[in-house]
Amino acid sequence: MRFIWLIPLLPAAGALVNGLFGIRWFSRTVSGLLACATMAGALGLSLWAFSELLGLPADARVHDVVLGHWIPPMALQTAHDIGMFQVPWQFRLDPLSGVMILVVTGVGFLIHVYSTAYMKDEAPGGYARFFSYLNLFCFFMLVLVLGANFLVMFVGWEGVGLCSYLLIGFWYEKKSASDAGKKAFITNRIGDWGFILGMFLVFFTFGTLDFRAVADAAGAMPIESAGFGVLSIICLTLFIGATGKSAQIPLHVWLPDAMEGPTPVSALIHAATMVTAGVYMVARNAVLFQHAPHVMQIVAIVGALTALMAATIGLVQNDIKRVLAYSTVSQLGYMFLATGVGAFAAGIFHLMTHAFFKALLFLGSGSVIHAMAGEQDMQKMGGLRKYMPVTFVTMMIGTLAIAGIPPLAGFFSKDEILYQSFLNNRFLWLIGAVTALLTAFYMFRLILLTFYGTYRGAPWARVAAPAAAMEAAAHGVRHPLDGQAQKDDHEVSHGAADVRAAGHAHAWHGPHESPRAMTVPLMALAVGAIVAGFLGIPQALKGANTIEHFLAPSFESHTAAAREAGAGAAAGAEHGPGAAAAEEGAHHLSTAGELGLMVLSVLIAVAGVLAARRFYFTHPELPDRLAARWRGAHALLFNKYYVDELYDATAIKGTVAGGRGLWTFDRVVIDGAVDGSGWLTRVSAWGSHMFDKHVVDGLVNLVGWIAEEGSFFVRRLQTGLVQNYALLMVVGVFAFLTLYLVAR
Amino acid sequence: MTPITPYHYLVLSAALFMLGVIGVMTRRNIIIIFMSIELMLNAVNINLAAFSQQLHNAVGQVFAIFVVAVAAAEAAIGLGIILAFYRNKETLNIDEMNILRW
Amino acid sequence: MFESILFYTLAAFILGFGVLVVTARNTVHCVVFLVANFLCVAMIYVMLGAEFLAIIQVLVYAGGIVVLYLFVVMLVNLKRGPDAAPDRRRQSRVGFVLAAVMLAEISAILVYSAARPASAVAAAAATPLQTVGNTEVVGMLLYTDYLIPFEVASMLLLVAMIGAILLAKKEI
Amino acid sequence: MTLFQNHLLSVILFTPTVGALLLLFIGKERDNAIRWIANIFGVLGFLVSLPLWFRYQPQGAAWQFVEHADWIPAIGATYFLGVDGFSMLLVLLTTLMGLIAILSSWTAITERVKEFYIFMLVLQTGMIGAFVSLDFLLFFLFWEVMLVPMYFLIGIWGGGRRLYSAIKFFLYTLVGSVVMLLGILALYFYVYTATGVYTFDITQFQQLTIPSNVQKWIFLAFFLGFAVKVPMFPFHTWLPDAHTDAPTAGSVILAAVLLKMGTYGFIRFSLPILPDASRAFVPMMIGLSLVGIIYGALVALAQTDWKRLVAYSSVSHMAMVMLGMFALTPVGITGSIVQQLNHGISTGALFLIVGIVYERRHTREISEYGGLSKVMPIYAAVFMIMTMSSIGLPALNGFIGEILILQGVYVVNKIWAAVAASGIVLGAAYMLWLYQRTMFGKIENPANEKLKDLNLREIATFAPLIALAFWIGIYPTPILRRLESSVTRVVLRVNSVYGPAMAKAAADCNNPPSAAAVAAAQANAPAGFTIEPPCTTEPAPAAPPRREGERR
Repeated sequence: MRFIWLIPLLPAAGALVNGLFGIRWFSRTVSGLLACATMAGALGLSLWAFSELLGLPADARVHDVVLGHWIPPMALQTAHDIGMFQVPWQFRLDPLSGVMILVVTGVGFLIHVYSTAYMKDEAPGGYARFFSYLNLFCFFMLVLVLGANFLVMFVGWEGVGLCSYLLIGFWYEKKSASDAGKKAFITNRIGDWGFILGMFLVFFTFGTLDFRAVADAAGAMPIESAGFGVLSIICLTLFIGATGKSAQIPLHVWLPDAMEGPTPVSALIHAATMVTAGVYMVARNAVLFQHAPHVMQIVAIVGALTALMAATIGLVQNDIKRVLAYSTVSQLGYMFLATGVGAFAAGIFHLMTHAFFKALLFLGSGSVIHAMAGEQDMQKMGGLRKYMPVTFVTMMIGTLAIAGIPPLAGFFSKDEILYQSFLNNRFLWLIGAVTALLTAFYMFRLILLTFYGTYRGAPWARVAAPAAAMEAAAHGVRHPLDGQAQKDDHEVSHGAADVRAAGHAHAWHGPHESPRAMTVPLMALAVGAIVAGFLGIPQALKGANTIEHFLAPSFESHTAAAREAGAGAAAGAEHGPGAAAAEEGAHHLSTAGELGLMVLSVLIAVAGVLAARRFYFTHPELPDRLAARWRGAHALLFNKYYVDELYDATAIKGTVAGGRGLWTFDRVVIDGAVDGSGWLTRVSAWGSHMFDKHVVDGLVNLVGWIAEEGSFFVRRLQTGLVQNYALLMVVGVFAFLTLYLVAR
Repeated sequence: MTPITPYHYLVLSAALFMLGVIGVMTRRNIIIIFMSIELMLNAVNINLAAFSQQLHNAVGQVFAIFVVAVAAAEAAIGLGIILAFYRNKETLNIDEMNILRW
Repeated sequence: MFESILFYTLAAFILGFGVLVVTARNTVHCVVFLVANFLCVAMIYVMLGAEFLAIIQVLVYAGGIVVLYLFVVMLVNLKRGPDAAPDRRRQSRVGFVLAAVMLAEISAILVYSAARPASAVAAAAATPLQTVGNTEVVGMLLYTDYLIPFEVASMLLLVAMIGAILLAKKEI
Repeated sequence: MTLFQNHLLSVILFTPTVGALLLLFIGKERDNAIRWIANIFGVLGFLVSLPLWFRYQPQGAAWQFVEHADWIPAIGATYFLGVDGFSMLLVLLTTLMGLIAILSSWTAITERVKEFYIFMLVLQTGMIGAFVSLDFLLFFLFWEVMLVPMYFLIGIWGGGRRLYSAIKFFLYTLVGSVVMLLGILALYFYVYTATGVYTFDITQFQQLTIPSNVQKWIFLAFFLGFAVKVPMFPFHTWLPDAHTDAPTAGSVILAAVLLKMGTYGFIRFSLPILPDASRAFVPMMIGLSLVGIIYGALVALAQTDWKRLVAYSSVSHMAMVMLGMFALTPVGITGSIVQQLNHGISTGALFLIVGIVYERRHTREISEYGGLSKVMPIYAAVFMIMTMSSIGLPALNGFIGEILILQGVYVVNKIWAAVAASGIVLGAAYMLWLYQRTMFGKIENPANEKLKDLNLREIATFAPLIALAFWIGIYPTPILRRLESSVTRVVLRVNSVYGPAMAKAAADCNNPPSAAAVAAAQANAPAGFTIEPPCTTEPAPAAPPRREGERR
């Protein structure tokens, strides 16, 4: 385990090599292989490290690696005394980060493999660039989850934001893509503003930035149930950071736009890993949050509202990726709901299962889009079941999982969340349940619109004309490296967001199953979506809820006293002072009650599925009638509650207008003052010049004039004749002699 | 007849000097003006020699020798200038050496 | 007595040649009169006991400088007479008168002082004449007390020589 | 070699001058020979300054590489050179940026080549001189020496309203420095009345106790001189003009080094010499800095001229530097210094980046560009790295500076830090918008279709900057260690709260951790990494070297 620092560094090396050399010189195969190999290596190392972690006793599953100083110690005032501000390059492997690295490297590896086929039509340079970014992303994500203190985590935190920016704007020639990237980055930065302020307050309060030390110190502090104390402020600011990264209200606006990126990117970054960083961060600081119950409440409410809002928007979207994007936002809301009610393990559990099925769904949708040559509008699909069976089956598994149909993964994790929120707050549970209903509905809407019914898309040439094929081939030969240009053609012809390369535009033979490199990851993820849930079978179902017990040490403070207390008690029954607090607040339900809730949530899911079937399969005219009847509501949902418009009209326009206004101010007032003083100087210079010329110089000239006029006579003496001068000399001598004679 | 005293020599020298002055002031030929200057220098030398004899001190003669040296230098330079001037102006008239005027 | 006769004769020659130098029309004549004048002055030096100075006078003045004048006179070879166009602003008559008056004044001063000789002059006159030769005395002085002025004078001559060459050369 | 050993600073200082003198003897029309010689002297100037880095002892004396000689004994002015960690880093920055600026001008300057390089080299001497002078009069001399070549660089080789900008730059700075000179003289005569010695020795000034009302007036005088140079809001308007109209090399030097003169002045003179006044003026300084951060960023958002945008970003970043400095905490001041280096690196690089396309297209209007990523991929990558460095992405240099500054400020006042941190958001906004407008999208302007990507020489100008950006971002410890003693000295003067803590750290330093602890730490460390002992803090600063033989 001393080599866990190699886990992030392997993808970094891949990114570096691909970025420096690949873009120029590597073929597609080489750069794809390189990227996949580094990810495979990282996955292998992660598995090894994880197995070693499992081999340790349950309460000692922590391993730290310090690479050296990042910021050496410097004296700095803290709340209590003068402490030392110092940040080491330190990585920490504990159960929480162990789960996360497996998710990141596992899903990441599959998506890398998938991308080798998906991005095949990119030019080699773009291909290498894509894999370089993707690898870089994995590096930063791994740094994020392995970082042992806030600042190292922040490296990953910002780094994944950068990669997200780069990958969303991967097809940078499209304005919408680069706009979306910029929007994502800046929105994230607003969240980061909160994050760093929280981080500063953490240092100011605790004198350290190390997660473990902070948790231990916070664990010793009283729970701030009465009001907003310092811990609450820390948690609130950190949560602002989390809302930015995990697309929660009010900073959720960037995630749907982020679908401008290639689909594997959406799967990896905007579904499985990066967007869950906020959840991870909250879970990482579980002890802090447990000591700030009011903030926990806020987290839960924000999460629930986000889940509900995104789900309602998802109901009416027609873009397949947008539906999934809102679904992601909604599921992230679930995770925050879980953390907000104190069920950190459930949140992480859902994070993990979600990573599997949402990545699966995205990749499946990518496969569909691939098959439809870039088409993303579900209205123009339908009946694809028979063309692409593997994609259909795997996506169906994913959909069932997200809808919460047992025994798939989503059922266990979602049910755990609902159960925990029921314990905490019935109203939140209600929102969660409604969201579950909506989720099942819109997901099956997606499946039904896409795979069932009749094909509604563009027609295709059933038999490719040989001439067209030859022309395409010739085109390919003529512009072997000109992927971008061909893509442009394609984009024009389809107007879709996820544009694919030219091959399809010229020789599209209709929807078809995707190549092996794409279907195999789909199948692998489908397996994950099925079995991942078994890690957390609740005790009510005679399960062990393995993952909760495994993760528990990461959510407790580890002061020596607490650890001893924890070791003595039965596993999970009594946590450290921090975790205990959350437990104490909750009232346990009987096993029967828990089972009842479970049945209820299954029923809800089934109800959603059936409703979707009625609306989009048996009575396809219903949605339009409803939309017509509730036109206002439909427009509101379709336009995403006009949040984008609101932000654009206030914050963005306001800032830009403020900038313009200040620039005018700068030019007119401040620079005006400078130029004005320059002008004043020049005016006074002119004035004194005039004074000088006419008065002072006038006097001088007067003297000169007098002298000149007076000397006009005297100058006659200056005849220029040497002898005249001699004569004058003699006159002088004569005068002296005469004087001598007279005076003596 | 009174014996010859230094005063005789001084009167002689004064007269010679005044001759030189008259020459300088009345002649227009630069060469002659120069020669008048030589006369004046000789007058001075007579003066020096007379005082040397009266005071029994040879320093006066030493000075006279220096005067001779300076006169030689002056003659050399002055005549050089005359030549240069003549080459430019084709004349030796001092009245035409008047470009120094105001 | 002999001394008086000699002095007056020489004085007359000196002044006579001086007048001729100043008044002669022909430049060459001027030069010749100048030589005569110089020779007479040299004899005055001999009378004053300054033999070395007399030799110098003959050698340098009469032999060197005057020859220089002659050369220049030959070289310039005037085509139009310098006195052709007198400048009326020169007032040479005033100079003439002025010189005469000044001579009178100086003579008056001298006569006046001769009537009442200063004591210092009288005291100096009382001391005996030099016992060694005149040339030796002058040489001693020149090469001991007045060595530096002597060297400076030689520098001056050198500079004058170079300057004269530079000035007289047609093209440098 | 002893000359090199004992007079290292003089060698560094005058190497560019020698180059300039040598250039005087090269024929005007032999452009390539001139370029070669100038570049060689640029490299040489950098090489001779490198020993500073290696031979500087972080735990050593306060002032190192000291040189001392009489200059004007009658008024007590001396030729007194020496560096501490802070000025050493700035000297290195100067020599490096000078080298890069000279290298970047190879094809950009085609007229009056000889004069251009001579001015560049003279400018370099001026800048180095200001950083290494420990005599206030000598400092002022070099301070003014910098002005003249810069004036000509802008006025002759600039573009746009270059004469207006050059004169504005010159006069503005001159007004500031004249007032500063008044301050210097006031200090000088005050020291004379207090001690009876005429001296300009900065090391002595830094130990004086001056009545606080006197301090305030001198502080204000210094403030005007330095604030114009930084430039702080509202004295900043010369900067966008000068930057915009200067030639690329001029902008680079201006941004990378000249602006640091102001902040250097504050840290070297205002804080340690006038501690009471510095404390008293904290609200004003912080207020102006906060306004500057937000204001600069917002105005940058409104720019349509590429260079002007970067110039306004400079205003914002330098305000950040001032903010950290006047937090008066060790972390804040360290961050402020690091951020000065960062600003030199990233803004210098950004100006180089503008210069590259300006040389090819002769326009700076952002709307003229777009889609350059496609034709200039390497350029786009470099620009991306420097954009990220400028907006403070972690693991790049800008982050270290910003985080130290903000953390240093936060412990003093949370609101200040919150406001300043919002400047980072705006920073991302204007930089990314700029990047999008220039690099992304389709090429719509046909003039951009044939643009050439970076050539080897241009890559060579960027390579050191990129390497430095990553180095400072990932492993800033060597730099921070070299800064410790300087920062400690300043903080002890101005903020005595930290006295005991620093003394304790020094004590810890003398009692190294037990062998067992070290072994335990080492056991956890991965192979190939060594755990450094926690002792890095400099002991209480040693008294500056007294001058032998006090002269009147």
